Parts: sequence; structure tokens; C-alpha cells
Amino acid sequence: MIVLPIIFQFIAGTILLFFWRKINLQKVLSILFSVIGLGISIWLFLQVWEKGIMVTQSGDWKAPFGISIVADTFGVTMVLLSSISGLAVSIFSTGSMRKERLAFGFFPIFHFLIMGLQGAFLTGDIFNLYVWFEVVIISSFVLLTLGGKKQQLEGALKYVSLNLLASSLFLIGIGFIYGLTGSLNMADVAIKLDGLQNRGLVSVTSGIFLVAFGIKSAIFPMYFWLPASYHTPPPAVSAIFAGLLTKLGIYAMLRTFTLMFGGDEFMGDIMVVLAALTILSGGLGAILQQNMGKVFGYLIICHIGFLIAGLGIYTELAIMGTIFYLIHDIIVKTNLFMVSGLILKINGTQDIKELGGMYKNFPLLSLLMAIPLFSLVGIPPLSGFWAKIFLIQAGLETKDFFLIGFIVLGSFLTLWVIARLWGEVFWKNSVGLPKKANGLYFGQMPLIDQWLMVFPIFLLAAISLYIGFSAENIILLSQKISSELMDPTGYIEAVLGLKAITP
Amino acid sequence: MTKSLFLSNLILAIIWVMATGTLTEENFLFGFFISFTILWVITFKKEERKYFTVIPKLLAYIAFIFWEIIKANFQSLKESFYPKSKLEPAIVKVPLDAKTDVEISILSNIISLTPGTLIMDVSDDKKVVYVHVMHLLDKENFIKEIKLKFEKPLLELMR
Amino acid sequence: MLVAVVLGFIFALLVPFFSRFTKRAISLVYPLIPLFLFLYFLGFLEKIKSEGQILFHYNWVPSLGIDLSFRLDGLSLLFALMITGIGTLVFAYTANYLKGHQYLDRFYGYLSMFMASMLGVVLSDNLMSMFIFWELTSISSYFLIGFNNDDPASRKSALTALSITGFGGLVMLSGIILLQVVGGSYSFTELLNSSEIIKNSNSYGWIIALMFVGAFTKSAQFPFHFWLPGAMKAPTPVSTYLHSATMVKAGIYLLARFTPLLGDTIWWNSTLVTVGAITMVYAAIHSVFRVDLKGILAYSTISALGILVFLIGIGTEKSLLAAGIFILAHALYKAALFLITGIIDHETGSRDVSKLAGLQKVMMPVAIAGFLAALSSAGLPFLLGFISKEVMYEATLQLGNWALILTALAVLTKILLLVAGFWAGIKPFTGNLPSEFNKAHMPSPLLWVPPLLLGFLSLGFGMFPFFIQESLIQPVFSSISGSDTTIELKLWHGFNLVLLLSVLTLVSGGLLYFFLKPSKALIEKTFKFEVISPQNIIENGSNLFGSFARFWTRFFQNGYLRNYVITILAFLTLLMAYRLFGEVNIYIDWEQISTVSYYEAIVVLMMIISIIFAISTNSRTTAIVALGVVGFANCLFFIFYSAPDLAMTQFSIDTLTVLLFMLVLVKLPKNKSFSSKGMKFRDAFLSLTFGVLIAILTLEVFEEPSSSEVSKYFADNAYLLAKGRNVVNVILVDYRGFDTMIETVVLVIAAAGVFSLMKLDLNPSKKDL
Amino acid sequence: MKSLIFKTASSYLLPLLLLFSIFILLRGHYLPGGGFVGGLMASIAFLIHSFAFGLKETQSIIKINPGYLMPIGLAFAVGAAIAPFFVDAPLLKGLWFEEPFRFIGMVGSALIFDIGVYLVVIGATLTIIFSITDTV
Amino acid sequence: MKDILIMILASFGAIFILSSSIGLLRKPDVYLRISVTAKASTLGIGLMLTSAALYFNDYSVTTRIVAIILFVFLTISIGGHLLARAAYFTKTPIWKGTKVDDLAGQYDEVTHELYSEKHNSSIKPEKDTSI
Amino acid sequence: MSLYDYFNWIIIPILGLSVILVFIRFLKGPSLPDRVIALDMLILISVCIIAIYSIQTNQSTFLDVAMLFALIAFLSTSAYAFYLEQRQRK
Amino acid sequence: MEILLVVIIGFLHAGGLYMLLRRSMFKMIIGLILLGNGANLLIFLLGRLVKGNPPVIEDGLKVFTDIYADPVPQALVLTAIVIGFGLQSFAIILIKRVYNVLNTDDLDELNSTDEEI
Ligand code: NA
Ligand code: NA
Repeated sequence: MIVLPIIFQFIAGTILLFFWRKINLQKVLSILFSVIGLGISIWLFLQVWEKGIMVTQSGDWKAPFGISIVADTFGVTMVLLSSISGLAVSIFSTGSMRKERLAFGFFPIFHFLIMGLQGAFLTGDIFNLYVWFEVVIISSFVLLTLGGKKQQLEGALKYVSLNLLASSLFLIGIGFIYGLTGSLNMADVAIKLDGLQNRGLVSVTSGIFLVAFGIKSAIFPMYFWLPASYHTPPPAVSAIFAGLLTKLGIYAMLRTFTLMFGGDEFMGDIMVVLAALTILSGGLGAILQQNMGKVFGYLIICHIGFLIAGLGIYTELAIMGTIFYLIHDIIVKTNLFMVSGLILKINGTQDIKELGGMYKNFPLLSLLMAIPLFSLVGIPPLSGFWAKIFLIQAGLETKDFFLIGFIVLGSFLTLWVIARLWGEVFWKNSVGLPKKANGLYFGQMPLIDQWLMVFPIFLLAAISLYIGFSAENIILLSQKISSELMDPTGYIEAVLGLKAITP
Repeated sequence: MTKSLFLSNLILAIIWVMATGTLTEENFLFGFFISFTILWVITFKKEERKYFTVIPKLLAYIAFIFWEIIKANFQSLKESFYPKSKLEPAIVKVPLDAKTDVEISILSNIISLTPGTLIMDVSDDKKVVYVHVMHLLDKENFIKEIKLKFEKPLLELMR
Repeated sequence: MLVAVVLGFIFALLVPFFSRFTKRAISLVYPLIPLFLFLYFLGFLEKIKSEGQILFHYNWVPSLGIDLSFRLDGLSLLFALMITGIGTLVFAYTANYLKGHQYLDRFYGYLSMFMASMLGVVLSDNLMSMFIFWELTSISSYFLIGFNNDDPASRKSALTALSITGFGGLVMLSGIILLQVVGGSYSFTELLNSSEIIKNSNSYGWIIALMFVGAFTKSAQFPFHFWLPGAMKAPTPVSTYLHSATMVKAGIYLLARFTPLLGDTIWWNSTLVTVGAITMVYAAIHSVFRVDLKGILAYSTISALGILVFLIGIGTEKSLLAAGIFILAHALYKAALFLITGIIDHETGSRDVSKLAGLQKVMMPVAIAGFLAALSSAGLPFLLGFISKEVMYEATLQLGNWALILTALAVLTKILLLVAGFWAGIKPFTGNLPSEFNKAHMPSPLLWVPPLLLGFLSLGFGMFPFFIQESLIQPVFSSISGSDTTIELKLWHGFNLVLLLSVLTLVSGGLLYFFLKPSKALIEKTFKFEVISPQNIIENGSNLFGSFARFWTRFFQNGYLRNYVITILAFLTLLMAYRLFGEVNIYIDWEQISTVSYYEAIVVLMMIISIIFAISTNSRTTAIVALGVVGFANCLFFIFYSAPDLAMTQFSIDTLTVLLFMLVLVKLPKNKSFSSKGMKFRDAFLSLTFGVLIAILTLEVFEEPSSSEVSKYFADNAYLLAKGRNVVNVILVDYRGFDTMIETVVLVIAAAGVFSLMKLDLNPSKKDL
Repeated sequence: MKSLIFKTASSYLLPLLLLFSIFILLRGHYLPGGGFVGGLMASIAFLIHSFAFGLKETQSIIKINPGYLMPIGLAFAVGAAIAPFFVDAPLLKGLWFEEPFRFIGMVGSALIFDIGVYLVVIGATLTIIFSITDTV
Repeated sequence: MKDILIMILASFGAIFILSSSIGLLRKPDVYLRISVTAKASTLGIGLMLTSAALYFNDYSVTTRIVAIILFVFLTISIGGHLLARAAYFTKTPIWKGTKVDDLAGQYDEVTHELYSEKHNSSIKPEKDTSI
Repeated sequence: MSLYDYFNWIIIPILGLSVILVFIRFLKGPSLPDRVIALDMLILISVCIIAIYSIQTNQSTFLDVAMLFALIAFLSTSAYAFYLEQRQRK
Repeated sequence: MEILLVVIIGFLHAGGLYMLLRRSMFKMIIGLILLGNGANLLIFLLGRLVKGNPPVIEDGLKVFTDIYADPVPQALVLTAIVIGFGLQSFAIILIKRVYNVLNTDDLDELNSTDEEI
């Protein structure tokens, strides 16, 4: 039953394909499916929370022979988060996307994308993970280019080529894994790699995985596709990209580097350095940009650095910080791009210089938008704050002082960027609306569409607040995940059936 | 007429298979052969008897084509080692008697497969084909040869 | 207690929702909140006097050791009273000052949020929750400073203030966490027990350095001080509340609070004394070079903050006592001066002290308040300022070797501050009223009562120090110094050096006031020193940082795909090479290698030539056909090595790909050769290195013995359990059918994508334009 | 292309190749072949036809928009995948009829699954190629 | 005995293939090359496949091989025709030694219509002067 | 001489030589149709090689690959022809 | 033989990378395809090579009696090939679209989305 989220999204996507041209029906169905999907995710999460790791062997072939589908706490948490983000974006897109785009398969592909993500979070097989990755990237290609605008195409070119490069490297890595162990089941691979004499080869393989996942998660020096492309598609698409796509890379890294390549100090050091440079690059980029989408794009990079930092430090506390930050970041980044979408709808531009007057004209909306913005900054006690405590503490404990310096710098740059944004977009007086070739401004949209755009922002803002104020719960969750990751015995035993496990 | 005879033949063969209850290829062929013989025995009208001569003729034609193909291959084997100067290529227009698409297509394929010739194209009004020849000695002779050797028997078979 | 702290937040949250209904009543309702809180805290006076401290505990994030513990002792009570007390006055003052302002409700919202945060800072026992409130003060002050958000300068100041305090906050956060790592707790009370461990640990230097950055930025110490004058862009009540009485003192509070925990070490003391001394003198000098009332007050505030840091840094009982008193004294007189400035600004529209004069004629009560505040600032007897000044001189004089110079600095500062205070509190109210201010008239009582009240408090506490001696100052002293010495506040110390210094201060200050007139010319003289001012240096630094950012970003994000690829793969290549040659024992075991038959060699050769051909040809179609040959040769390998399924699939798909290419190519423009020779050479070098590395690696992996457990299981059970003979297909549809299922989705999405890519074009077409 | 010979030949080749593709599909479990290759062959057959006759003609022959073959194929595949749920077995467990069918051999969920793959491959390949030849 | 037959068939097949390869390499223009491949390879492939059929001597294998042979015969000739035609369209040079070119000028450049009577607009492949 | 050896030392070398010759034509071109016909020929030779190989390894399954190869050779030839004509039309 | 295959794998990767570094979109895709081929061949090789024994159980038998090629890499490569087809065709169409809209094949002219800071 663990596969239920995946299968459900599969069916959802298939059904939507049947109604290719019926936009209004698709809208309703998509929201409905997203709600049900969220329900399933919550159910699964609760199951795993109560019963511990659950495993299904696809085709009833016992591990390591079949493909294991594993729901550990990390996996289901990610599934849950993706369902939440998915629901929000699904609603948001019904309100904000242009009809033409919806008529060309936005919804089915969107649901397949969610399926791909959830599959990746739940699979226990490295090759299967690759396949899920491909589902995700092909869907992202399509969503990124949907509409075929000039900017989209130019951005997509870089996105596509570098992501394909990453896939190819991933495949090479899998080849090496299979060559070394003769197995693909991650739990089994973990055991077999552990018994391998030639550590150097394992290390090189992990290096290939680092680069493959590094490209996908946009860490230094592999992030280039992100600033080139993330601001080009419609905001609803950017939102799901920002919230989940780069995080998939992080997920994969966390999974493989704890389960299969755990404890390689050299790689840890490399990651720490990369984390610092990622934070720096993202932060530096963000302070320069004039386009809101680009600012947020660079901020994604900056915060990916925080996530990698925890993995590089590689203590339970650090991983905990990473997990907490991941949870926060998924919700906030999704919301952030929806906010930028709303601002775009209101003002017809994303250029900071041309924006303004939000606070004056939409005070309540502005306050609502302030929640994700300042959560991102990590103004305590909002959600972004807590994880930093762990990361800094972990860094202090392992004496990675320079990394802490970069974390502080990154946080500071984020603060500065958001404050500047607030000043320019919300405080500054508006300069009047530019002419728009087609589409409606927010003010001219029907009320229902307005609500469809505002409600998801509200939803995610509320969740952000929950994460911030009930940090205790999230910490417990992160702690559990972190301890499961750092000691994968439970995972391995569950998958390989060394203990009696109920399917 | 030929068609309906063929159909009867087929039906009879199927009945044979059902009657004997053995569903194998051999049994079907056997049934086909038996019913073919029976039909041959019971058919009297002259024009209808064509069905029974077509098959031997067809076999003969196929054998002929095969022979031509073998010849063609040996020729090209020989030619492979010829110096260039012996070549006398040409693109020749050959008028057609064949009318239907199927006729023209089959003819063209045969021409292509046989010695030294290659169909370039069929004119849009289906009146002529353009044939590339490797060794053109005499244009008129070549056209006549094509028509006699390949087109005539083919049309006889088809019509 | 929790309610007391959170009340402000609740209120701030409610404001936007209820403002519509309460717009009228707003000014009456709002001041009641701080007043209520003030009374609430006042009620603790007795208890603190007897018990020393009271702890309140509320759980929050137990797993992190973060809770909402509140600790009420002398120090925090003093601050709480100042916050709520001055808060009440400021709230009331605002009601009139911003009367009818469109966003008055918002203003109150920020203000009460700020008040609550500030209470949180001073009351929290848990360092982390203190930090949380600390940051909230930064944010709410950001909103307050930027309140007039139409004004670019206002926005800029808000950003600067937030940047500096935010930066300090983050650094301090590291310090707090480090403190927790060393001391094992966030609870201040618990940490006090391990004070010695902390002081002796290696990290002590780091801890105090990080904490100092936090405190100095917040309390506007040199060289982080410059955000404070900029923050004066805020409406006057904000300046009063935040920048004189409360927020800037958060840093002071922090230092005072930590003195028993971290203080009394050479690093602690010398740093604080140095920074404090520089700040107080530097800012005092600055303050007499201003003509804008707010500017004068801002610099004198910085100077006063410097004095406080300086006093805490000295660290003797006397100096800590002096600090305790001065906190209160300064809050009272500086708040009054700010409020007065606001009134003057409000009534005359000018804050230029060189022009202002004679206002006593229209607003006597304000003038009285001004006089009292200025005199308290100057430290005239019978005012609270006097007592604080006396104790301060006593403290500096006790310092042995350093006594002379430190006392001299203190006296110099005091002299200059006297001038500044007089300019702000006395000058506008003396002389003749210039004609341009004729329209000025008496403000509403809501405006003038608060400063007057503050002035009288200065006077009252100064004349009758016993009012506060035991109830307030004693507990404050105890909590700062950690000692139980009983203190005594006296008006008269007898004829001694201290008195002499006092007189010296007053006399030379008075003289200076009479001879030095504020003027624009004075300011202009300072301009040539601007180059070396910290503000300028930091601004230049940040410009430099901006250039660096531009360089870095342009360098990496340069727009050229090939550079991206080079960067990524150069990184990978280096990483692999380093690990490969460093860690892997490279060998070839010929046993495992099969022989080469000549036809395989032909295919290999064909493949390599085709690859080179595909790369080197300049004709697209040729490249594609060559690619076809590569794929074809690839298929031959698959056939030779027993993979018919693979050969079939690969070949069909290769052909389809080639076909797609062909269809696409029909309209592509001619190929051009772009790259220079050198570039080609570089690329070829990198590519070959990468290829060679992959090849070596593949070979090494190949040489490793591998387990065939999985494939054996597949083969053994293919027919018996999965009822198929073609094991590859059995894997595809059964063992690993899940892969296949998903893979079909990839195809579907790709197809949908191609469809939409070809059919949907949202570019504004020519006919739309 | 306006070649009469090509047209004639491909109109006869089409059914033949489709037949062959189904043959390849059905025997995939026993010999090389299966849904992928079968599907690719079928698409190649249609492609050849479309080269000869032009896109419109081929599309009218297929009758159903190849785009819809994809969800149909997906439905087959997912149906085969979740069928085991109804007998309380995990995803994709092979379910088989007891006895082999004549000509086809063993029939089970794997075959249904493979048919799904076959349809998806045809649908996807044709959609891709058709949507671009449309605009060439 | 069977083995020897197989060997003979295969040998002939291989020789035909070789000869057409030589032809492909040596013929002076593309039309001749197409012509020569279309011929020699058919029989070569046919013989090779026949020898395989003989070897396996299995009903189902034989039927498949017959199918392949027929298919190859059909497609090679059609493929040759298509390619030659396309080559002519794209003005691929025709060997200068070509005696007659009845096709010259018969294609309509725009509509690609092929006329049966003499016509004058059009595609003439350039005479190849290089060889 | 066994069948295997005969194939290995006589037939396959001949085919290999053919492959080389055809490949040279492929490299030489000069026109696209030349390359296409060479590719076509390569595939056809590989059909033969597969036939031989299936005899050598006694695996009739390889013959199916041969069938597919033949089919695809036709597809690619017609595709190139299509392309050439389209390009000319432009 | 493995050595030669390894050489080819190296060549495919080197060639793929070299093409990725060109300025033309078209060459970029060729590069990606070469890389993909390289990766597939790599996986195939690492399953170890077995000649002439496809993993197909002979008629009448229930298990393998002879040696057989490892079917797993074959299945993996097959999956990767099909996926690669989807991705590659999308990429190919993408460059066509880019050309239609922007009228260039030169990647250096396609950096407006990164350029302006
Ligand atoms: Na597959
Ligand atoms: Na790939």
C-alpha cells in the first residue's frame, strides 16, 4: 500500500490525459486529485510514524531482487511535503495559468511530475531512482517550455542540456555501482559496498554521484542552469520547481551519501567547501538582480548551500539541521514563487525597478506575503530560523568555523535582499502599470480566480507559521529522520527482510 | 472469377481442417491441395479454368525472375572488377502498358531487381517509367526487351 | 508573565483587522496597553527588592533546550519599567503627533510589536528566546524606521539599520550557540553556574567577540554606529522610543546581563573600555558639529551608549553602579529631548538648531521640560544626571594607572555632551522668536505632558535619590555586578576631586555653549574627514563587496553554456583524478579480458572513426549519418555479446532519432565554425582527459569481482516463477516492471512535450503588435 | 513523396508490418521482442506509410488520434500493475491464467502490461514524429 | 552434406556481397552505386539467409527467413528507387559518361510533378566532371 | 574444416572486407545519397553477418534482429529520401 | 576485447564532451547523444561480456544449462535507451523551436536570460 501515492498520481495523470482539451474539467479534477493525494500522503505519513519503516516489494520479488519501495520517515515526509506543495500549486495554477497552456497538458504533466517526485522519495532501488529522476526532468522540461516563449526557450536550452548531462553521469554512477556490487537495491548495495576492499573506487563513484546530484540540486559549481531558467516559466511552474526540484537532488544526495557512501571524510570536506561557495554564489547573485524571479532563483542556490552544509558536516545534529531546513525550504520557496506570481499578476512585471505600491494598495495581501518572505530570511521564530541553530551548532562542534562564517554571510545576504525587496516592491510607490499584450491583471480577474491565487499562498504561509511556532514537532520529526539516516541499519533490515516486516 | 474460386478453395480448406479436427499448417495445406484438385475437376467454363493455370504460370514467372536476379548478380560480380570505361549508363524513358498501380509497382520492382537496371521514377500520368541502365547498347532494343521479358508475362498473369 | 510579553504581539496582530472599527477610539485605547503593563511591572518592585529575582517558565521547544523562561530581576525590571513607562508616554504622544495619519493603526501595530519584543529581550532567561526577541526588535524597528515609506531616504535608512543590526544579530546567534556548546545550556540561570568553565575554555575569546558584535551593532558602537543617525528618518516618537530609551540599550542590557557570566576578564574589560571610550568621544565630538536637532541627539545618544559600554567595561562595582544609574538617567532626559524635538518639528517645521530660538514664548511647558532634560544631561546638581555623573567620575578615578586618561576622556565627553544637550534642550527656547516661526503655537497636552513628566522625573529622582535607591538601583546593581554590596546614592559627596571635575565639566561646558554657535559651516569642516569615517569605509567596503559580487556572478554565470559545461566537468575530472590516482590501485588483470576477434576490431575501428567523423565534419547531415553508423556499430556489439533485445531496441530508436534530426534539420541554417584553434585544443584536451578517466575507471570497476546473485536469481526463476523464457523481457515486465511502467510515462510526457512545443507558441506574433 | 511505387508497396506493407509487430509483442516473453520493440515496429510501419502518403492520409487510416493511445496504454499498464491489489498481493505481482492459450502462450498480467507498453510506445512515437512533420 | 551446401550458399552470398561492396566503392556516380547495391546485395542476403534456414531446418525459422528475404527484395528495390529519385532531385551529379538522360528536364521544380512528354523547366543533375 | 571455422576464417573475413569497403565509401561521400546508400549497405551486410553469427552460435533468435534491421534499413532510406526531397523543395 | 570497448567508452565520452563544448545547439545535442551512448555501453560492459549466449531459456528447458549473458544490464540499458529516446527527441525538437523563434543555432547568442544582472 506504500505505492498508493505513486499509483494514485499515475492514475490521476492518466485520467487527465483523457480529458486533454477539457480545461475546466481538468481544473476541477486536478484540485480534487491533489486533495486526495494529500490525504493519502497524510495517511501514509501517520502509518509510518506509528509503525516505523514500511516496505513493499514490487512484484512480490523479495529484496534485493525486485524493486523495493520503502517508506521511511524521511521518504514519507518528503512525500507529504510534495503533496502539500502540489496542492498549493495546483490551486494556484487554476487561477493563474493562461488557458493556452492549460490546453496543452499542463495538468497531466504536473501530476506526473508530482508522481515522479513521490516515486523518487519512496524507492529503495538506485536504478528506479534514476527512472523517477527522468520522469521528473522530462516533466520539468515540458513545463518549463510550455508556451514556447523566447525567454523560456533560451532558459530551457541550458536547463535541458545540463540536466541531461547530469542524467548521463547518474547513469554512469549506476553502472559503476552495478559493476562493483552486482546489485541495485540500495540497502543491498550499502552492505556490499561496505564489504568492498577497493575503497578508492567507491569514493570515485560517490564523486560521480556528487556531481550528478550536484547539478540537479544546483550546488556550486554546477548551478548555472538555475539562474538561467527558473524565472522564465509561468510562476506556478517556477513555484513547483523551486519548492521541489532542486530538493530532489538534495534528497538523493542525503539518501545515497548516508546509506551507500556514508562517512567518507574526503567527500564531507568537499561538500563543506562546496556548501560555502554555494551560499556565497547564491547570495552574491541575489543582491545584484533586478528581476524578482532571478532574485529568488539565486536565493534558492544560496539556501541549497545550507542544505549541503549539513550533509558535509555529517553529524546527526547537522543532518537534523539539513532536514529541518529542507522542510521549511520546500514550503517557503514554493510560496515565494507563488507570491512573485501574484505580484506579477498585479503589476504585470517582475522588474524590481518597475514594481511598487503593493503595501499601499494591498495591505492585507502584503502582510500575507510578508510571512513567506520573512520566513525565508529566518527572522526568528519563523520557520527559517530553527535549522540554522542546528547547522551552526553542528559546525561549531566539528570546528568548521569558516563554514559558519558563510552561513552567517548567507543569512545576512538573504536578509538584505528581502529587506531591499520589501522596500522596493512593497514600500516604494508604484510607477503605474505597463501595457500588457494579453492576459488580465489581478484586479480585472474574476473573484474566484483571485481567491484561487491567494488561497494557496495563505495555506503555505499558515504552514510556514506552524513550522516556525511549533518547531518542537518539526524538530522531533527531523531528529527521527536524522537518526534513521545516520544509522541505516533499520532501513537495511527492513528492506532486506532481516526482521519480520509486515508489507 | 479467379478471386471467387480462390475463396471457395480457401473455404473448402478450412472446412477440411475443421472436419479433420487437426489444426496444423500441414493439414491446412493438404486440405487446400485436395479442394484445389476437386475444384479443378468440377469446373468446366473455360474462362474460369484460368485459375488453374495461373498458379503454374506464376511459379514459372517467379522462377524466371529468380534466374534473372542470379544473372544480375553474376553480372555485377563481373562488373565490380571492370574498369570504368566499360560502363555505358543512361536514363531511358520506357512507355508503359501496365495501367494499375499494383501492376506498375510490381513491374518496377522486378526491373529494379534484375540486371543493370534501376527504376528512377514513374511519370505522374502513369504512362512512362524512367529507367536507369548500366549498359545501354541500343535504346530501342532495350525498351523492347523490357516490355517483352517482364511486362507482358506479368500483365498476363495479373489480368 | 507570558501574557505580559505576548500582549503586544497579540495586539499588533489584531490591529489590521480591527483598525477599521476603532480608528476613532484608537488613540485612547492604545496607550492603555503599555500603561497597564507598566503598572503590572511596577507591582513587582517590592518582590524584587526582597527576593532578588523571580523566574517564570513556559515550555516551547524542549528538544532544543529553548523555552520561554522569564527572569525578572533588578536589571530586567528596570528595563521593563523603562520600556513600558516611556512606552506609555510615547503611545500617548503619538496619538496626537500622528493624528489623522492614514496609517496610524499600522504605526501602533509596529510600536506595540516592538514593545513586546523589547520586553521579551530583557525578560528572557533563555538566551535563544532572548535572541528571538532581539531579532524581532530589529524587524519592528525596520518597519518603524521605514514608516514613511514613500521617501527613498527613509527606506534606505531602514535597510541600513536592519542590515547592521541583522548582521550583528546573526553573529551574536553564533556566539549564543557557541556558548551553549561550551556551557551546555541556553538558560542564563544555568549558565551562571558554569561561568568558570566558559571563561577558561578555548572558545571564550570567540564567544565574547561574537557577543560583542551583536551588542555593538545594536547599541551603535563605533564603528557600527552610523545606522543610528540615519534611523532618525523615522517619526519622532520612534526615535524617542527606539533610539534613545530602549532598543539601542538592548546591547547595553546584553553586556550588563552577561557581565556576571562572562565579565571580569582582561579581554572583556579592555575591549569594552576601548570601544566605549572611542565611541563616546567620537560621537560627542560629532554631536557638536550638527545643526539638525535629531542629528545632535543621535550623536549624543551614541556617545551616551559609549559611556555605558565604557562603564560596563571598567567593570568595578562603582562603574557598574554608574552604568545602572546612567541607563535610567539617560533614558529619562534623552526621551524628553527627543519628544521636545518632535514638538518643535511639528510646530515649526524646522529642526535647524542654528535658526531655532525663542520658542519659550509660545510653549512654556515644553521649554521647562527642555530645560530640565538639558540640565539633567549636563549633570547639574539635583538632577538624576548629576548623580550618575558623580558615580562615573568616581569609578574612573579608581582605576590606578589608567585613571588619568580615562577620566580625562570621560570629562571631555561630558563637556561636549553638555553642549549638545543645551543646544537641544535650551537653545530653541531662549532668545527672540524669529519671525519665520510666528505661526508656531502651543501644542496639545498629549504632546507636551510626556516630556514634561520625564523632565520632572529626572528632577525628582535627582533630588530624592532614595526613591529609587533601594527599590530599583540596588537590585539593578546586584544583578549586573553579582555582588551584594549595599549601595548608597548621595547628592553631596563632600569637596573632593570628583566635585572638582564636576565643576570643571559644568564650567567649561557652559563656556563652550556660549562661544560655540551651531552653524552649517561647522559641519562643512567635518566633511573632509568623511573619507575616513567608519560609515564611509563600510560603505566603500560594501561597494567593493558589490563589485566582487558582480565579478563573481559574471564570472560564473556568464551566459555561455560551454563554460558551464567546462566548469562542471573540470570539477568532476579533478575530483575523479584526485581520487583515482590517490586511492585506487590501478592494474589490469589480463585473465579477465577476452581476446579480440578481427571482426570486432573492424567494428571498433569503424565506430571510432565514425565518432571522430561525426565530431569533425562540418556538415550536419553527415554528422547525423555518422551518428547513425555509431549507433549501428553499437548494435553490432550488442549482438555479438548476446543482447538481441537491446540491439533491436537500440537500432530502432537510433533510427528514429536520426529521423527526427532529419526532419528538424530541414530548415536549420548552415553550420558555421565558431571556435578558434586554441579553444578547440583546450576543449579537446579536457574532453580527452575526461574520456581517459572514465575509461580507466570503467576498466578498474570491471576488474573488481562482482556478485551475480541477483542476475542468477532472475535467470533461475524466470521460467519457473515468472513463466517467461526471455529473461530480459521478464525483467522488464515482471522483476523490474515498475521501472518499465514509469518509463512509459517518460515517453508519454516527452510526446506531450513535443506536441506542445510544436503547436503552442505564446510569443507575441507580428499581427499582435 | 510522390512515388507511386512506394505508395503501392507501403499500403501493402503496413498491415504486414503491423502483424509482425504484434507477433513480436506477443512472443516477447519467450524470445527477443516485447512491448517496446513491437511498439517501435508498429510505429515504423506507420511512419513508412506516412512518408509515402503524407501525414493526413496516415492519420485518417489510424482513425484514433495517436495521442489517445498513450493514456489507453497507460491504463493497461497501471491496470496490470494494480490488479494484484484485488487479490491482496503487492503491486505488479504476476497473475497468470492456469493454462496457456493457443498461439499466444501463457496469458497473465505481464502480457497485459506489455500491451500497455506497446500502445504507449506507438502513441508516443507517432505523436512525436507527427507533430513535427506537421510543421516541417 | 548439409554443411557443405550451407558453406557453398554462404560463400556465394559473401562473394556477391563483396562484389557489390566493391561496386559501391568504385562506381563513378551515385546512380550507378545505387544500382549495383540493389542488385548484388539482394542475392547475397538471400543466399546467406537461405543457408541459415538450411542450418536450423526448422519450420518456424524457415518461414521467418522467407519473410525476411521477400521483405529485403521488396525494400531494396524500392529504397534504391526512392534514393535515386531523391538524388536526382537534389541535383546530385550524374557521371559525365552517361549516354542518354531522358529524365533531364522532366521534373517540375516546384510541384515535383513528373511529365511523360518532353517538358522544359527544371531539374538537371549537374554533370560530374570530377571523375 | 568445421562449419564454424569455415565461417570464421572465410565468410566473415569477406564480409568484414565488404564492411571496410562500404565504410570507405561512407567516409568519402561525396554526396549525402552516397553516404545513405553506404549506410544502407552496411546494415544489409550486417543482416548477413547476423545470419552467419546465428549459425555460429546456434541461436536462431538473432534472425529476428536481422528482420528488424532490414525493416529499419528501409525506413532510414525512405526517411533520407524524404528529407532530401523536402530540403530541395525548400 | 573489453579493453577495446573501454577505449570506445572513453572515446564516446570524450567526443560527447567535446561536442557539448561547441557553440552550436546542434552539436550540443550530438554531444549529449554520444554521452548517452557511452553510458549505456558502460553499463553493458560492466555486466561482463558473454558471447553468443543470449539470456533466453531454450525451449523445453526450465533453467539455463549453459552460460548466459547477464540479463540485468541489458534490461537497464534498454530502459535507459527508451528514456534517452524520450529526452533526446524533446531536446531535438527544442532546438528546432529555438531556431524557429530566435533564428540562430549559435549558443552564444542565446544568453539573454543570464546576461542582464
Ligand atoms: Na524497461
Ligand atoms: Na540518458
